[in-house]
Amino acid sequence: MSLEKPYLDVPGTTLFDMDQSRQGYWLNQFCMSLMKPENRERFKANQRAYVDEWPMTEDQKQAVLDQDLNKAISLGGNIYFLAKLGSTHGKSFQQMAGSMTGMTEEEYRDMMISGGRSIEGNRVVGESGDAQANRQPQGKSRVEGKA
Amino acid sequence: MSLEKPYLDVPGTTLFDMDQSRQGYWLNQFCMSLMKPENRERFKANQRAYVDEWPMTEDQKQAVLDQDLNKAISLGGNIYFLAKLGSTHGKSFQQMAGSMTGMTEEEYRDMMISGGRSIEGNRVVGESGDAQANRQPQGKSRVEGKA
Amino acid sequence: MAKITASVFTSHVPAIGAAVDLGKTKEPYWQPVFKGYEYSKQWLKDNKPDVILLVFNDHATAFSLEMIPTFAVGCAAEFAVADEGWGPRPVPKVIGHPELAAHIVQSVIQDDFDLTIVNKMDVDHGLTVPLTLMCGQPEAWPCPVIPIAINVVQYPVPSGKRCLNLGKAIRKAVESFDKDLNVQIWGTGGMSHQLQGARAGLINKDFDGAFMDLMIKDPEAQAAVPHINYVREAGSEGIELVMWLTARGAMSDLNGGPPPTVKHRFYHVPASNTAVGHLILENG
Amino acid sequence: MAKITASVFTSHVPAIGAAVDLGKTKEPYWQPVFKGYEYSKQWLKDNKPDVILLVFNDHATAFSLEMIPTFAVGCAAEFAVADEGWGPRPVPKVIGHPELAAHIVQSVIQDDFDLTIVNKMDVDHGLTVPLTLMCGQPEAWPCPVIPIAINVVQYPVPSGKRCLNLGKAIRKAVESFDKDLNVQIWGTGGMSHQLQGARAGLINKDFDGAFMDLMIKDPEAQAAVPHINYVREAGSEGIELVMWLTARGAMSDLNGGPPPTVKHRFYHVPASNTAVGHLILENG
Ligand SMILES: [Fe+3]
Ligand SMILES: [Fe+3]
Repeated sequence: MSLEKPYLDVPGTTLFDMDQSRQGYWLNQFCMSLMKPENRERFKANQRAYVDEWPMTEDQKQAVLDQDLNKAISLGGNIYFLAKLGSTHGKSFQQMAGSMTGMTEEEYRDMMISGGRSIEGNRVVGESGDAQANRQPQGKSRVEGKA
Repeated sequence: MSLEKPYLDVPGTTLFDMDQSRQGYWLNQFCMSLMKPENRERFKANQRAYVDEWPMTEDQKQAVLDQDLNKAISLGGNIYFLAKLGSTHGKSFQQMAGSMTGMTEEEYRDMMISGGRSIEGNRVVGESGDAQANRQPQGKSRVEGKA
Repeated sequence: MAKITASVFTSHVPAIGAAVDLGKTKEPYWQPVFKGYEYSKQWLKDNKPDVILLVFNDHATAFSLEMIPTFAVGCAAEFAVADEGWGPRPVPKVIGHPELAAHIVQSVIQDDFDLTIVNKMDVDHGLTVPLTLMCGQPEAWPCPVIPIAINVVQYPVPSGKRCLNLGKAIRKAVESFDKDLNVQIWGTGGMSHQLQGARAGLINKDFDGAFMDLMIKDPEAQAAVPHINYVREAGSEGIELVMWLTARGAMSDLNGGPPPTVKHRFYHVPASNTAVGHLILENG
Repeated sequence: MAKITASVFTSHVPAIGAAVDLGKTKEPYWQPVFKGYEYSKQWLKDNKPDVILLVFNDHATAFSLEMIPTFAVGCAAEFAVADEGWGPRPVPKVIGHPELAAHIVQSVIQDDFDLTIVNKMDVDHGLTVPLTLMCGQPEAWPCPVIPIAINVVQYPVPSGKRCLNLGKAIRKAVESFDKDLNVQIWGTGGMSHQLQGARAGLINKDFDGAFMDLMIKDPEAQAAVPHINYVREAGSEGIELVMWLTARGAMSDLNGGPPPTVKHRFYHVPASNTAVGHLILENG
């Protein structure tokens, strides 16, 4: 596509541009429907049946059912829309954000209390910061995965 | 109010500015509801009951029930919204426009075929054209009224 | 590279759509109107665009009083034909061009126009009547259409100058799109008409003629005309004419190119309450 | 004549609202955040405005993907508190100021900003959390509020320069309103934060500090910074900071007046995922 995208070299980051938005239209509109209490109840009662009411791709539906926010974002989801899915499941914004890093809730919270993730090494793809692709997932899960 | 209104001296004309729009908000939103076939049916079945569902003033409701478009416009209505009321009653735009002049449908149609209403005398309040307040209503109804 | 090759200007009177839909085009009342578009239909066949940018206004159809965008660009894959109170017109649905629309939106917003991005919009007579006039009654419209809606219903409406400059920004956007596309831009609405009050039925042929002259020769001069002149001279609904300036602003001569060629000019009174005006300009 | 007397800048983190609503403000985690606003609450009592113009962004609450306005001005008599998925916050509804809002809309659109007029909008944490931080938990908010929503969610978003210039146009509009009103303008959002992907949790204190310095001393320089710098340096959601520029653009010094007085400055990490920044500037 012909949109200029100077932001593609920012590591671990997907901007919600017009291409993402087009791909994720129904995924995000599904999330909007969860702003109504009656829809949240219906969704929680039978998630598969509820997502099947929406013209999402199967991958998008699976990302919703798995609460896999990274996957959902790669398929056109935006965090402010996806937050409605998280809140339906009783998740805070901090729990949602943390879930995308591979860290445990405690690890992520501790990182924030210690001043947050450093910008050093995380500005451009190919540097050596903790948000770079070759250092995922982060936290204990990584150590355990490697062990 | 503090909006500048250089258009107040145009005869027989009400611009749909922010003040008109605020006054006519529910009148116009009521009209929008008539874009749905089921609402048109409900309205036609019991007009009074239907208008009572809306927080309009009694004057606005009466203008709706009377299909008095001039009155409705003076109370904040806009012609494109009011057109939904007209179409619900099976009226064309020409019938609606004509109804605001006092002319019969035939008189108004003939005026249009002859080239429409002249601009001469109708630019500014106080000139002598046929749209000036002292020459209302127009057409036979005026002649008969005077006779 | 995409390129705007021509602009089409036309009234979009709802009664014209009804006349076609109800098979009344041969009636003496309507014959002269449709005769004025015979050339145009052939011209469009001979100059078939890949995409049409269609500048129009919503008439309290897709936009209620809840949200009123000054400039809105339709970015969806398709747009349904609206039910304006008589049931939807029996015409094809409108297919959009999401890629070009996204590109225009990105370029024009970065050029300091504060667009509203629209992904759901039922389109009313303002958009479908020009298609009917130029295409007749096909099974499908000849190409994708990007709807560009300008608010001319709720005051304050944008100035003529702003509408012209929007056209210039659109042209810049189109020319930076990386696919080869033949793009037309259509400006619709007007001519003189008033649909309300004791002055309903106003027609001002002199104003309309002078407007069309300036649209051809000196659109910058026309763009400087304030709203009150349209309202006073061309009727309260004559303000729709500012939308012609957006299409005109996208032509080459306002961006350093040669003057456009006038392929067709037509004017007739009346269609219902309204004067009908029509122009086709090709870039030189 | 109405007059903008001061500007307030603050983050609008949803977790801050939740902390107040759930009575957690004395917890060690939250204490430092609310301590930073103690001065501000007293200041607002001592400098009670007649109207607040509150610049914020909707977070996929009132605006779905159906329609995304770049700039929207709330002209309604009142605005309900939104249910963002947890039920509405237990805070007072927001009372608007339709007369001043209409005046601003008329002036600013005629000044070539292509606003969307909004008459129905449920307001989310972007608008209510700043009110909570500055007012605590009153029965009713201290004065009417005009919501001014800027799109920073769907790219393309407006440039920092455009946001600053919107502030200038708003100031001009307010000063031409014929009633005596003490008006404050609040810019909200930020500071550095990222809510998505492997880089979630990013905080850049150096960027935030430099941003606040320039907001005080040289907002025109900050307005020239392109989006990509915010995204790269302050996180994908750090782009919200451009909204501070709109409030800053409405201050006197950018329109020939003396520099503003810094009444208060505060910065703290973290609130949930986010750095909290806060400034109060009074016109000199
Ligand atoms: Fe029209
Ligand atoms: Fe925010």
